[in-house]
Amino acid sequence: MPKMTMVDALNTALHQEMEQDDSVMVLGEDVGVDGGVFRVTEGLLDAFGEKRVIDTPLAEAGIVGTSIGMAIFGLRPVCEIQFSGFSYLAFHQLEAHAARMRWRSRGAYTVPMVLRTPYSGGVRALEHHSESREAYWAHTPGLKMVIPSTPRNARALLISAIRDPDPVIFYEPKAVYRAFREEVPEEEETWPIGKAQVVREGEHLTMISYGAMMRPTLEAADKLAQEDDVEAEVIDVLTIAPLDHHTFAESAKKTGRVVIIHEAPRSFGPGAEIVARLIESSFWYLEAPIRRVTGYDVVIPLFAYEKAYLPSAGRVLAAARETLESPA
Amino acid sequence: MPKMTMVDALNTALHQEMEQDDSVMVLGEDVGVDGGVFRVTEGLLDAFGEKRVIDTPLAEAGIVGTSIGMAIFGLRPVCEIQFSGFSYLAFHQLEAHAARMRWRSRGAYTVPMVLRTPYSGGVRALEHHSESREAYWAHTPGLKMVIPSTPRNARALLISAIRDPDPVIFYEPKAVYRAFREEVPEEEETWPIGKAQVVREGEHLTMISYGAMMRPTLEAADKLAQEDDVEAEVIDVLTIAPLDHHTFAESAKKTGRVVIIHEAPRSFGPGAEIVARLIESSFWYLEAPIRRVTGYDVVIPLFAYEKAYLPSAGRVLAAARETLESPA
Amino acid sequence: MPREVVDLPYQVEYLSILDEDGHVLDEDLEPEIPEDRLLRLHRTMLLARRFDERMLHLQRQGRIGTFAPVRGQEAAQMGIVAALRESDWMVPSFREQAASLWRGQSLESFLLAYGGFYQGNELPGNQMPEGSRNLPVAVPVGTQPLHAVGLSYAIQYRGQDDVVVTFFGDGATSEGDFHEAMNFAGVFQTPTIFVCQNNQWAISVPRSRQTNSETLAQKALAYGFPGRQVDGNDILAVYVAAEEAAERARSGDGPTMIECITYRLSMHTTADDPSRYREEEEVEEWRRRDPLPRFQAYLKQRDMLSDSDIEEAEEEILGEIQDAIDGAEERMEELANEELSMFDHMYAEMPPYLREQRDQLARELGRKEGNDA
Amino acid sequence: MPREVVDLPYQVEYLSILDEDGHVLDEDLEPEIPEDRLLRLHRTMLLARRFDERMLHLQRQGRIGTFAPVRGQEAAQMGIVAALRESDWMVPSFREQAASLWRGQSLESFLLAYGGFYQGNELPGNQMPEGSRNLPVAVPVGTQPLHAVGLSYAIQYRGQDDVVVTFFGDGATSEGDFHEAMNFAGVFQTPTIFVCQNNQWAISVPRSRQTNSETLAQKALAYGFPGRQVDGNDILAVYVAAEEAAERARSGDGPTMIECITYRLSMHTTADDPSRYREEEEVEEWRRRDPLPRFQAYLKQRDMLSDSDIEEAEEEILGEIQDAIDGAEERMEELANEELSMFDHMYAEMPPYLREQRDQLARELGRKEGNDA
Ligand SMILES: Cc1ncc(C[n+]2csc(CCOP(=O)(O)OP(=O)(O)O)c2C)c(N)n1
Ligand SMILES: Cc1ncc(C[n+]2csc(CCOP(=O)(O)OP(=O)(O)O)c2C)c(N)n1
Ligand SMILES: [Mg+2]
Ligand SMILES: [Mg+2]
Repeated sequence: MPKMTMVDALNTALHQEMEQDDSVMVLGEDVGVDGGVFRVTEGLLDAFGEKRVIDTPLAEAGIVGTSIGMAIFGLRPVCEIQFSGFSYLAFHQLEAHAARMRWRSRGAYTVPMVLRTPYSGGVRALEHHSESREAYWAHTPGLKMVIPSTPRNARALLISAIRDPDPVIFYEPKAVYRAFREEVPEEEETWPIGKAQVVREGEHLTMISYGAMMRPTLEAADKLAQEDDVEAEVIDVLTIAPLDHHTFAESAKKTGRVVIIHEAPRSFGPGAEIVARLIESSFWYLEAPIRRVTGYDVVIPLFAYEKAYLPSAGRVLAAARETLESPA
Repeated sequence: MPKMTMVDALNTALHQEMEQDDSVMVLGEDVGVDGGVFRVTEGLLDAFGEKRVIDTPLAEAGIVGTSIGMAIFGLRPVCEIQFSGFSYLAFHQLEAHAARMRWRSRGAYTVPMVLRTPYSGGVRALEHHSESREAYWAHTPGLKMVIPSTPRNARALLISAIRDPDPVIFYEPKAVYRAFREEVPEEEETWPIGKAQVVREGEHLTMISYGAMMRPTLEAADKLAQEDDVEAEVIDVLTIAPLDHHTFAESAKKTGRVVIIHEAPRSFGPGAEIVARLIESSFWYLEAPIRRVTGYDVVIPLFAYEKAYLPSAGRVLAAARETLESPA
Repeated sequence: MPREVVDLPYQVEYLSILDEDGHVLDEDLEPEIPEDRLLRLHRTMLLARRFDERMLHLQRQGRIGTFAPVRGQEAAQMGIVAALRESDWMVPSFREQAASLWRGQSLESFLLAYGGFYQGNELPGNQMPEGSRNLPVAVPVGTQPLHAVGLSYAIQYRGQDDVVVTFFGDGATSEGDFHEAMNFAGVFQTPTIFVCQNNQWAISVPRSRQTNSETLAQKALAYGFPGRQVDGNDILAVYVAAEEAAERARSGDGPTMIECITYRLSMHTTADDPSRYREEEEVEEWRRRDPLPRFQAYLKQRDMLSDSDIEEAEEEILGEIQDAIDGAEERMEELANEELSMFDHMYAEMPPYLREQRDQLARELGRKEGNDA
Repeated sequence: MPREVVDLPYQVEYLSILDEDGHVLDEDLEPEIPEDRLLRLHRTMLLARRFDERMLHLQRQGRIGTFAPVRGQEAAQMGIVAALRESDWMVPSFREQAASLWRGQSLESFLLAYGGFYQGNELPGNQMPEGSRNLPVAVPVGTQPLHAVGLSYAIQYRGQDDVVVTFFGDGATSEGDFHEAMNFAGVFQTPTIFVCQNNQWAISVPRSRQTNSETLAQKALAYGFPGRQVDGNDILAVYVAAEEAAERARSGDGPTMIECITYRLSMHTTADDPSRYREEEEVEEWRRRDPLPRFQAYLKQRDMLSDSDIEEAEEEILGEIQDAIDGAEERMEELANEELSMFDHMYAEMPPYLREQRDQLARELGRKEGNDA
């Protein structure tokens, strides 16, 4: 079992899917000759040629709109937006067309495309390179929204996304890209879109997170076990939309206490929807208010203060302890 | 006190502010000669000339980006996007620049602009003409997001928005535009942005809504009083961001039961944030799960089925009764 | 060298074949279209005209909702699609009723869609029959040409020789997406035909205030491919321009932009009142260039059509339209209670939370269809 | 008439004044710039060059973060701003260090900003001093020209005669916002100068694959205003082109687009490795056209500058840069704990919920500044 970074794992998934299915196309800015600014598409041009691995002009709506046309034809475009902070230039193409073509044509035309884009802070980047605004897409009926957290689930989810018959926005946590390696089995794996994963079992507290925030979350869970004798159940959301609220509910009903962690701004963020679903499903089981540990409602600062902005294991731990202290 | 429709009231506010302040400009598609497709800008061209009332080319990013430049200069542009469903073509200008210019320049350059746009369903319109996606803007740090519900508060809020030193997205419920008349005092009124309004007092239940949904909400509240002997407190949110959660909390602590009503899609919608804030502020006071009565998570249907999509007084009533039935 | 003029190999050509009375201006340019095809074109043009008029009545009576009349632009649309194959793709905006009728869309499907039923997009023979190559209406102005570029890229990738035509208005040329589509097409030399229906108005904004360029056709020069103007009320000229563009595209020579100079004789949509922004004289002037009588005059000169043929066709068409209306209204009644269909076609498979919402609506509607429709 | 060529009054001119060795090609074109201004231009160009080199070292040492080197484009930027007034506005993208230094931005402000401190945008003498007319860096490619259009519309509305210059790259011309900005400027005849720094590359994508048009300048023709090319490594030619455009703009004749033909001699940003996509020979060829030695040769020919002058200036500049670095690093240390400032400047007044979040962060940081900073 080779140990891979998330970049390697994503690259492997692309190679494999392009190999198996000649309708899979890759397009975007600098994805060809340069192999993508994070090298996720490295080697694809050599392997599959410039008809399938397309360096496009610098135009995000152009990339997405062209992908929509290709997908309607029956291809499976996997387009890259260089940073999620630039995906809003294509917002209307996603909202008005990718998300609606199946609906509008009553199933006659479909848009099986994937939009890959790096999100998340913590890599000392320039303005617009560190945002987490997955809630925009999650609030858009017709789109699916996926965020992996490790090399292994990144590969599995990207394969599932490419094979999915509907448009999938695929956020890649760039802080995880090369942060660590994980064993990824040789044989193909997929992970169902729409399914969360319980990655740590526990009975005292439920922690719900995803993407780059899984690391501080798991770190906090370990600390709780070591220092507080508390076993936290940790859920990796994986698919932001459609949200797997049954898995959340099951856990919340068991533990009665929930903390949600994400780096997106708090207000109107993904955490709010998770709270609302839990209230709908599990209100009578809750023993403490659900807490959100999130980015603040400000523009994520340039890198000098990024650490203070991003939820840390310490912040998660503090929120977990407060939640545990609430009277039962 | 003249009785006005919301269109009249908005038109009055624009006339008045343009009269008083020659830095107020109006621009957009068909806002000049045609007076706007809903006639909200009627008469402005004649009164203030084509330098200040500008029929622009058909380009939403162009309208918003130009407004940003004008605002940086020190003008107060009030731009119109013909339907909110087309505002996403300018999403990046709003997210990347309008919302951030003050922050980026550390206060040196500011963007005191208003983006007016009709939203809401219920007027037998074509596709893309009936959306409610206020959550997109509410989740964007740096923007303010306002939705009036009656002629009187529309005039007051539009004046406040124009004078506000920050960018304000101003959604106009087109279903209310000409639906009824209300007395609007001759003298100028403003309403603070960031403040919700308790429009009906009550002690048994809190109903939180805004925009076009205030009417079915108030209708349901009346029915509750008449048929169930229940006094519902009704809160008109008015400003979606920044959200006035203190007003919600005060009411929830009193009633212990809350229903939230909006026509936006449910998942990741404004209701979720209101739930989350209430859980943070008022968890221990709640006697029933908070319920959301919302649009479904689908593309709002063409008009034949729009009525089934939009929350009705009946749906609100049913949710209110369920909430009241929960064991105390 | 100090100050020199850069050599640019461009010019914009204007093409017309019929004069306002339907006389051929230059016989060398007259396309060879078989008589039966010419007559079919006439028949469809007449149908489009009468259907437009009838829809306007229905709208005024509240029997359907808003739509965008096509009156005056029939030749500009039909000349294009008449020059294409069935296997070519069409990517329309929202005013292409004439082109769509030629490409096989049924009258009923229009009536249902403008009646507020998305099922209008489901009927057999409508804009999206099995294997259809007509995309549905795109309301957001200027956003659909990119889909045409993606489709045509895919066609080329698959080694096919179909082409893709996309329609948009003069106003649409101001949108950023138009620019990005033109640029992608130029860079990738896709088999795309960009057809601008320059009908002189974008709601209340006249062509002259939409952009400062002399022609819209010259915009193609910014992307390194040919742009041309054509008299859009002259179906023969439009046909010839489309044929030439299609040939270029099929033989791998890339995209073309065609600016059809035409006029919207009716209102923008049924929600619009053009008297607020344009003079009746202007409309009157363009009425004299109406593409329908012009085409009829041409066919008469060629002895292909007589007044009595026209009368006969008119009568037939009125019947056809009435049947369609009757059918559509019956269908609308049948469909009136199918609200639950709003959950269909959001995704290939309905996710659990949508199923839950659907069940909720079903309960509310007091119906039984909750679980496995 | 049948087939005719539409008369379009356009051509694209290419302008150059200095040859690669700094000789004047045509003395009639040589601009009259006072000697002290020429020498100030040289001094700033040298400063920009050395500062760029030094920032690269700092970045490699991890003392600052990512930035986009300007090397090779100094003349293309400075020739433009040198022809403007102080009261004119500049709307830059993210590579305009040379232009910004000329317009008064301090070295420290760059170091702070690229050091991850937004306070870099607050220092006196930086890009945003009181009454400054330089907008901050715009990272999203092609989105800022619209702000230039809005500013210039406002200038005209207020009856002022300032102009607005906006800088962007060859890649930026592909974005829809570029198109919308050009179109608005053409329609409203705003006093805007669109300066395309065509440095041949947009990260790894060469100019030839960015668009299929022969020149970028010709894109202006699509909007009905003049576009011209200029040798962007020839500061005199750039100056003359900017002067002419500014004159047009000030006298109410509307916008101009200037395409500066130049070259990015360094990497795209410090995160980029250009050896992945371009040949060293190409870079070598352009090094021979380096704008700095060329300008120096010109000044020497005019006996305004000697080798020892240059040496002296070099030495002075190194000291100046070192002082700036020392100052900036000290400032960064001072600022290191001012995280709470992230809540400032989001709105004119901090809304209650932000104040609550700020208090929360303050508690977490264990500091006292919670309530009324
Ligand atoms: C992106 C977008 N903005 C605004 C509108 C509202 N709108 C519908 S049609 C139209 C004018 C279109 O003009 P043109 O492109 O010339 O087409 P025409 O209506 O003349 O056929 C406008 C502004 C829209 N549908 N989409
Ligand atoms: C909207 C947007 N898309 C993508 C990027 C990432 N990016 C930064 S610079 C750049 C290339 C810009 O090329 P060009 O316009 O030629 O300017 P240059 O870098 O050559 O100065 C890209 C793709 C961005 N900053 N903004
Ligand atoms: Mg038009
Ligand atoms: Mg470049």
